[in-house]
Amino acid sequence: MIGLAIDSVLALGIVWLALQTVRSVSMLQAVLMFIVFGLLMSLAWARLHAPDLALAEAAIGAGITGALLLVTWRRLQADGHDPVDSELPAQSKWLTIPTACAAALLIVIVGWIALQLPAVPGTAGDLAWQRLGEIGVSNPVTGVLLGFRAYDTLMEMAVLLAAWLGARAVATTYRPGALPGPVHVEVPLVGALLSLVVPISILVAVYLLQAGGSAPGGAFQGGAVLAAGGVLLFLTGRLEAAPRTSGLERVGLILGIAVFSLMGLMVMATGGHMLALPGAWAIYLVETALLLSIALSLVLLFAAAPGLRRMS
Amino acid sequence: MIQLALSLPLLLALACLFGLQQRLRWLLPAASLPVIALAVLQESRLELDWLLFGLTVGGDAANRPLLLLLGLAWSLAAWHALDYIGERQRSFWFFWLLTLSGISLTFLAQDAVGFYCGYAVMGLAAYGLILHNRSDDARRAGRVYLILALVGEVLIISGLFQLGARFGNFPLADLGMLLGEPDGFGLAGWCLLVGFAVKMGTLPLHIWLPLAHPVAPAPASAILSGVIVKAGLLGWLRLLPPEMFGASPPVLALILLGLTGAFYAALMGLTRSEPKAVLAWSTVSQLGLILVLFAAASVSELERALLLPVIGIWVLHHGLNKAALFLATACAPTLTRWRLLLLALPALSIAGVPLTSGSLAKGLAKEGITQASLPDWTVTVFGLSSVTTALLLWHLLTRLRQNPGDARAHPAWVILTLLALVVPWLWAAQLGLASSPTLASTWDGIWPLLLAGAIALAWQRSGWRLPQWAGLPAFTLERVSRLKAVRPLAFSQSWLPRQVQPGPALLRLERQLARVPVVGLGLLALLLGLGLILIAGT
Amino acid sequence: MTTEALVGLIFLPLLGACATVLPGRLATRAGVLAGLLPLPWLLVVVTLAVVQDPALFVELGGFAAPLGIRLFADPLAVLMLWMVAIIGGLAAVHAWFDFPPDSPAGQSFWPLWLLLTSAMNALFLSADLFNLYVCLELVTLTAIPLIALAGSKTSVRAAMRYLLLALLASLLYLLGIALLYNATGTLDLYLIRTALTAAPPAAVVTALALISLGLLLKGAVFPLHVWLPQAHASAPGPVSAVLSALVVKTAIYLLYRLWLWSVPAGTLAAEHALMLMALLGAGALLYGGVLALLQERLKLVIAYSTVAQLGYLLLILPMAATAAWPVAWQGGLYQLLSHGLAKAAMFLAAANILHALGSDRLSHLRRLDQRQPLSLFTLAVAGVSLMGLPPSGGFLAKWLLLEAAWRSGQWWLLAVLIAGSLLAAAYIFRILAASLGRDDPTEAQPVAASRSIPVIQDAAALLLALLALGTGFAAAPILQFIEAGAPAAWSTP
Amino acid sequence: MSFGWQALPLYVTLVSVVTGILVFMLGEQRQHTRTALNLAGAILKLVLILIMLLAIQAGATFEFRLPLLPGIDLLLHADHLTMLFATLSAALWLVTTVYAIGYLEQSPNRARFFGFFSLCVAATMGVASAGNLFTFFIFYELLTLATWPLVVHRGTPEAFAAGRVYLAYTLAGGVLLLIGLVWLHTLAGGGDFVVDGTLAPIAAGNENALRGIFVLLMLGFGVKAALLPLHSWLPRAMVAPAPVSALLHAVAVVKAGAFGLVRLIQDVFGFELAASLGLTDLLAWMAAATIIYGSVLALKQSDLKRRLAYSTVSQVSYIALGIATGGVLATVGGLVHLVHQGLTKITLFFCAGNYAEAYGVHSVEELDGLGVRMPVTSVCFTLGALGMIGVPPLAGFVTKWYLGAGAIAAGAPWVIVVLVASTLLNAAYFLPLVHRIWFRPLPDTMAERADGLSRVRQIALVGPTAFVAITALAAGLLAGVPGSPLFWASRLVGAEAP
Amino acid sequence: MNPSAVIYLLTAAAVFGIGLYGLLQSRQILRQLLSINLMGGGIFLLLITLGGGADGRPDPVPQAMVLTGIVIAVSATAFALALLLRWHELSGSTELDADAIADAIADAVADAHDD
Repeated sequence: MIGLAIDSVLALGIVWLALQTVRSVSMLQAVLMFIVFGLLMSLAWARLHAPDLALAEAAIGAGITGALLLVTWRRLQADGHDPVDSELPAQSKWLTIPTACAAALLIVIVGWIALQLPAVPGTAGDLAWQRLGEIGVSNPVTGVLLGFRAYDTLMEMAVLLAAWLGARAVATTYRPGALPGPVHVEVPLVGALLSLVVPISILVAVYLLQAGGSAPGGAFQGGAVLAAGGVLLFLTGRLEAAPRTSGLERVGLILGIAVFSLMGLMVMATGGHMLALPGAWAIYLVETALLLSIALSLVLLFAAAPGLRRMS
Repeated sequence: MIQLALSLPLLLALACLFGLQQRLRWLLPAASLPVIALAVLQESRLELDWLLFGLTVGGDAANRPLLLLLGLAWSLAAWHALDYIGERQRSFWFFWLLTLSGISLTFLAQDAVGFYCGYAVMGLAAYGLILHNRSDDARRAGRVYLILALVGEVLIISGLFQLGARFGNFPLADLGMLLGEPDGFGLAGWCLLVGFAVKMGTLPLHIWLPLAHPVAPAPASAILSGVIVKAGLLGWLRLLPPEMFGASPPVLALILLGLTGAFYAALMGLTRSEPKAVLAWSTVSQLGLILVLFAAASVSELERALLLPVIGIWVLHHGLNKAALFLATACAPTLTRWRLLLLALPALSIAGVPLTSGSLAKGLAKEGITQASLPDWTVTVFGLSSVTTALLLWHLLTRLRQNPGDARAHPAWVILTLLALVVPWLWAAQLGLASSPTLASTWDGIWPLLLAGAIALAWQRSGWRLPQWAGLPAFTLERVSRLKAVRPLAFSQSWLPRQVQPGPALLRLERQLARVPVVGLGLLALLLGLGLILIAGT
Repeated sequence: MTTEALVGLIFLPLLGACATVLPGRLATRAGVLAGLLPLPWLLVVVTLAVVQDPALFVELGGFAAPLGIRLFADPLAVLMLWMVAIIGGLAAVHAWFDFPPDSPAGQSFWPLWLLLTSAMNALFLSADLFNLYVCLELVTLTAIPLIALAGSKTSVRAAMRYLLLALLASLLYLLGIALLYNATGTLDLYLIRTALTAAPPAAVVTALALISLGLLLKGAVFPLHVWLPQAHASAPGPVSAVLSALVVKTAIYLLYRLWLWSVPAGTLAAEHALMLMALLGAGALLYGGVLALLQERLKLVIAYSTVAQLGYLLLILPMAATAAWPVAWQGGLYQLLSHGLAKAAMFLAAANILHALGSDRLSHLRRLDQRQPLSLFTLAVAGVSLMGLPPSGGFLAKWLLLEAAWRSGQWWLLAVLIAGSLLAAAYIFRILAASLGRDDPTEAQPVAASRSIPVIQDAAALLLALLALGTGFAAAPILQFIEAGAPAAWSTP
Repeated sequence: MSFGWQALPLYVTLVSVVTGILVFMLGEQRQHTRTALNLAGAILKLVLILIMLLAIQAGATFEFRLPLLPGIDLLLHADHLTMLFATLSAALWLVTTVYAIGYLEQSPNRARFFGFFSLCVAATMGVASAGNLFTFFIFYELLTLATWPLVVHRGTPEAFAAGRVYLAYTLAGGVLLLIGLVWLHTLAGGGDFVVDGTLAPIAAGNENALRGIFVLLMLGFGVKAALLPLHSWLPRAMVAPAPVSALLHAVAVVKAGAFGLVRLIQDVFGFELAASLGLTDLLAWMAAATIIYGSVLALKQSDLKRRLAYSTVSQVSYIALGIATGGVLATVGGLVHLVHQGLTKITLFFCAGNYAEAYGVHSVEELDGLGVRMPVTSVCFTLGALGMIGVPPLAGFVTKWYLGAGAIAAGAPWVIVVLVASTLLNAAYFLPLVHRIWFRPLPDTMAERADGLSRVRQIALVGPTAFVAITALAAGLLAGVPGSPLFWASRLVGAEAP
Repeated sequence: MNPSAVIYLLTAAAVFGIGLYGLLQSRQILRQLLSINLMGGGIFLLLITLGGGADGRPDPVPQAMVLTGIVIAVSATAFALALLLRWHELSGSTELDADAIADAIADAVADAHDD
């Protein structure tokens, strides 16, 4: 009963925040609402027995995405005015509200029907539970991500790489040398704080990575946490945008894909199945590479710069 | 010899194209001489496989008198023309020789295609002769001639198509045999009859003749009147075998037409003052008589056999005399009294004065008509025509004296006159048809002349002048030809898309479609559509 | 060997892309060459294998579906892969000069290009609905930066609009998959068929509608085509070529897969849905054609032509329930092939013209036969195929489509096909007419002299055009190959 | 598929293609090389065709077959009909090439011109040697494509407008053809051309379908053959340079349409079947209407080339009329007109080109007295005009003779009326021209002008003109000689040589 | 049926609908991106709810899918933001569809500059 109450409150909060995100006059407010929305979502994931998602949502959905949105908002504001909707004539509501309502209704109906479906025997999920042992990890999500559906994960890394490549391409090609202005604010005690936060974020990341095998966590969550540390460093001016991507960064960016694919190819070359990782050690190895790549990509995306360098 | 007869004019015509006629001037009159040899020879035949669909040429009973006429009249006219026109006139000589080529082929051809081929070439080339002096009158006359000639030719070709469909390129001589059933002839016969009638100046298709002859140079008129018109006759003889019209009424109609033409033309001639116009009408008149002869010869095979030589003699006589008269008109100022007397010879001959070739021809003709089981009045009226002829020629002589030309004297017409006196007799003798004149025949020849003389005297005394009448609507045809052709139903092309018009509106629509909310609406609509369709199916 | 080849098709470009990111002067070159050059050879292996077995599965990681992800190769997939290899390869040859690997532009371009190649290969080989979603996203997220690489305001704007709508489309697709998975418990494209028959129709119907809608939006099907013309027209030449020839086709390809392989035949009034899509195709054909006729810029004409030509691919769908299906299928695929080749050739030629003349306005094209003869020739030859005039692949495609329409008695299809061809002829000849125009004597200064462009760029465009033409003569083996993997016709319920 | 010597029709087609491509590649500047190349290509082609001609006489068969689609082959073969058309186009290509070299001297875009010119000839050769309707269609459309650049060659708005009309008509025609082909294919498969056709066995029960197919195909071919409601592209296309008008609109394009009609009736449906379905009557009436209408419109034209164009509209339909009338004679007439009309009309167009080039003469009124100034051209023009009218012994007469006689034999005497009317109309619009040329005085303005053609151009322009005129003359004059067009046409129909 | 599941189902629907509304209604690209993320959130929620999350028998496959989806969403968002910045830099605008007609003019001008 309490659970239901929590669920209800959570749901109402989520819906309200979503509405605010869309409707608030100030863009900054909208972004902030969205960040809170992400946090509430991660609670919802937890309530829905998806702790991996809760972690990921908190770190990526709310954290990194929020930071990205904020920094973008700030950069857009460079000419001094807050882009808001209210100053502009509204788009035709009579078109959009019915559209949205119809879509929502559709989801409700179909979801309702789906909820009442008889259980289908032998779904992919059932099979995943059954054959988890073959992977060598006990967390079924990690098992799916790096075992049964490792290919998806690999392609997803390619998506991340593509996003970074794309961002770099549009950001730098036509204004070489023009880098985003400093966004950091020098505050007393920041140095001390950072000297604590960054090692912690690394530690958390490493923990999440190793915990991913059996408990909630994994490369994505860990990577996001690590990236958060990087973002902090950037925000506080410990790191700054560089006009070129350094060699190390380049290696780091592709490390995940490269290690993952080469591992898969190696297995295939030695007579196994493509992408069938040979045991837990391989999973951890791959996850480490993924984590580094994810973290680096996210930080670079946040910086909207080709590379980073230590503040001189 | 046949090769020479056919190729010499053609080669000379080609030479003219290159301006060589001055160097070859001595050959120009000689171009038509080889045909004389063909005429004199009994029979000749040559197959030209390589030409068109394969042609056969040669001389036979029907064309030999024509060939003789051609050879004599044409050579002398050419001789005259060398003086009258001069060898420098390239275009004249070109058309002259081309016409000669055409008519040679027409006369010599022994099959349908060859005949038509020559006929068409001749017909078109003669246009150049008529148009020689490029005057407005000449152009008008030329246009009328050309239109009529073309109409005639398409009629002829239509008729030939019908025959050709059945017999291919048939030998002309075999047509009667091929046709077998006389009434199997039908439309083709009428086409051919009318088609050749154009050239024969048969009423009412004669209108080009009085227009063309006065404007053409005298030598050209001479051969037009003397020779070319006879090609039509040959066409009839060749392509309209006897009995083709089955019963007698058509024959009778033809005879009536011919006689009407003979009298009408003579009367029309009396209203003209220009000597060449008078002569032209005389030709029309004479051709009417020839039509009568032809009609009589069409009654049956028998009449054809009987009258064919007569027609030949008539043609020979008329052609030579008429050519002589035309050539003489070119020498009008030089006509002294004696020369005028000499000139009276061909005129009298045409009028049928005894001892002349005219009396020979007319005598034979009347004899033939009488035997052809035609109504009696035919012969009478035929004889009466001599009166009008005589009147007309008398009118000519008086006009000639009053209409001095500007040319020099030339002996060609004199020679022709003499030939006209002698050759038909010789020809008749060769055929065994010449007979010494009897009293009856003499009287037959004399009384029309006397009657005509009386009328002429009376007329002169009375001082009455015939009204100038334009005659049958010669110029109407010309006017029709100048009418704007039927206003064509020009297909409007405005329906073709020059530029797609709704463009701007569409572009605006496209801009609207590109807006995100509109995309959303589209999505919703499609979603609903798809959903409804699918749900309807469940 | 086949497995390795299939895997190589995806992973070689992927690793090549990684290599191009790596530091070092030679890394980019090596990455590009290693990522693209072996593809045809691998394809030969795959093709030979598919000839033997027209339904080739490879289980990744050794996990059978529905648990694991399978790769699937059949003639359709192989055809698409060949198009990627040939069109992508020749476009890459063309791009080699505009984006030299050593230059900053090349550094941006080549990793994205290789990723795009890898993504398309993966997409055409994937048998898993969710994996396809990832592939679609990868395709989108590599294609859009490539558009924006042109750097112009128009291109960035077009990229932005494309991105927003593509994300929307992906979400619709994802939503559909979410429903499907729950209704069937599987994500495998080829296993789902049997599961769907048992599943409750309402969920399935909505899922199908959502997925189709997402794909229609991604495939720029009228009236959802709005993002395409500007995006394709403002992209760099080789990118335009690949976008029009391949990228939009990925969505159509998935539509085919979904409706012809996954949906149980004759159920759910599916033929009505297919009819609706065919109507959209007809609308695309006419609307795109007319708009192409109204454009003033060469690349926009070509882009709208893509909108129109995609219509053909949808037109075949309603014939799945008729006896004419085998012919229609052959026609559809041949259209896919010949349009891809021809369209890529046109875009490359247009890029050459733009490069040489500094403008691609139709009014600036006059005397093109003097200034850019090869480009004009390419346009003309490719245009012949687009118009569906013989002898060309486009003609054979149109012939097959017409025959299918006739056999199936769908007269309106016949009319649409004809109208589409005529419109195509109109806009192609409009280009050619503009190119043959002479200088306006009233104009003060004649058109500027053209810059010279590398002959290889011309050759790449021309080669594609000639291939489009050549498909007009090599149909027999290709069609025979296609036929082996044709989806079964739907028997009318 | 065999690439041996049996594939000679393919090679003959390719000769022109290769010539065209090489000409394109040579570029604008290398004039002498281009001239040599053009001539070499044309001569090589002619030689190959003559070899084929001899070989066919000796009983050889030629065939090149390439499967395109299941059940549909690209088939190039050589039968008598092929040779009739191919020889004509190859010979005239050579002549026109010489003419065009002279005509276009100093004008821009010659590489383009000659390139497309060769491609056109290639397409024509393909049309001639196509062994089935599908192949025929391919080359037929190719012809449309290759001709269009020549129509708009001058690059003027007028030229483009004409090009647009040309395309609108020909592409629409192509569409009709395509639909008809598809229909036929679904009904009967893609049969090869066989004398008397292959459709008779399936005719029962499919009469209306066959009628529909025939009408579609007939209209499709009719566009190029300029049958009545579909003709108006032709006069407009006269904005093209004279060699184009001459070869393409007198020989290649319109003949392709007419040739298609011949194939349709002779080798697809078979005359018997077409006649039994009442289709030949339809075609015959359409052709007849075209003949008259074209002639009447020609009367109205004051532009010389437009008058010639309407004359073409009229004359080309003789072919259709002959074929549709049926029977041995009329068929021979129609077929032989394919050649005769080509020779005659090309003569006229060459002459028109000569007049235009030498003295800028474009309209009928300006022809006055030109016979003196340009005797050879004028003689050729006269010959051409008379040939068109059908004056014996020129080629036109042979046609008319066979057509007329054939019509009677086939029981269609009304055709005679058409022939007669047409002959008169032909005379009405051609003879005034001849009259003007020879019998009108040269206007004073013209008299002062110096000779309009350079020596070289005179040879290059007048030479071919005279050659085709003489050929046209010979085709009529020597119609009975073995090897003449009439001889071939007769062989084709299986009739006795004349 | 689990009431929590119903609640989350409705929430998912609402969030998706709101997101869609925001996407279609907003002129600001940034807000549109927010909306797209909202829609994604809605879908993820639906996926997990349906995947039995509310019943305590979580299906790992949807969870893995959502995890992948989140990463893809952040990647796409990051790239979109970069593109937005670029657009802002080029046009000074933060909107895409300011005015359809004005767009046409702007495009034409931009084209002219491209030339």
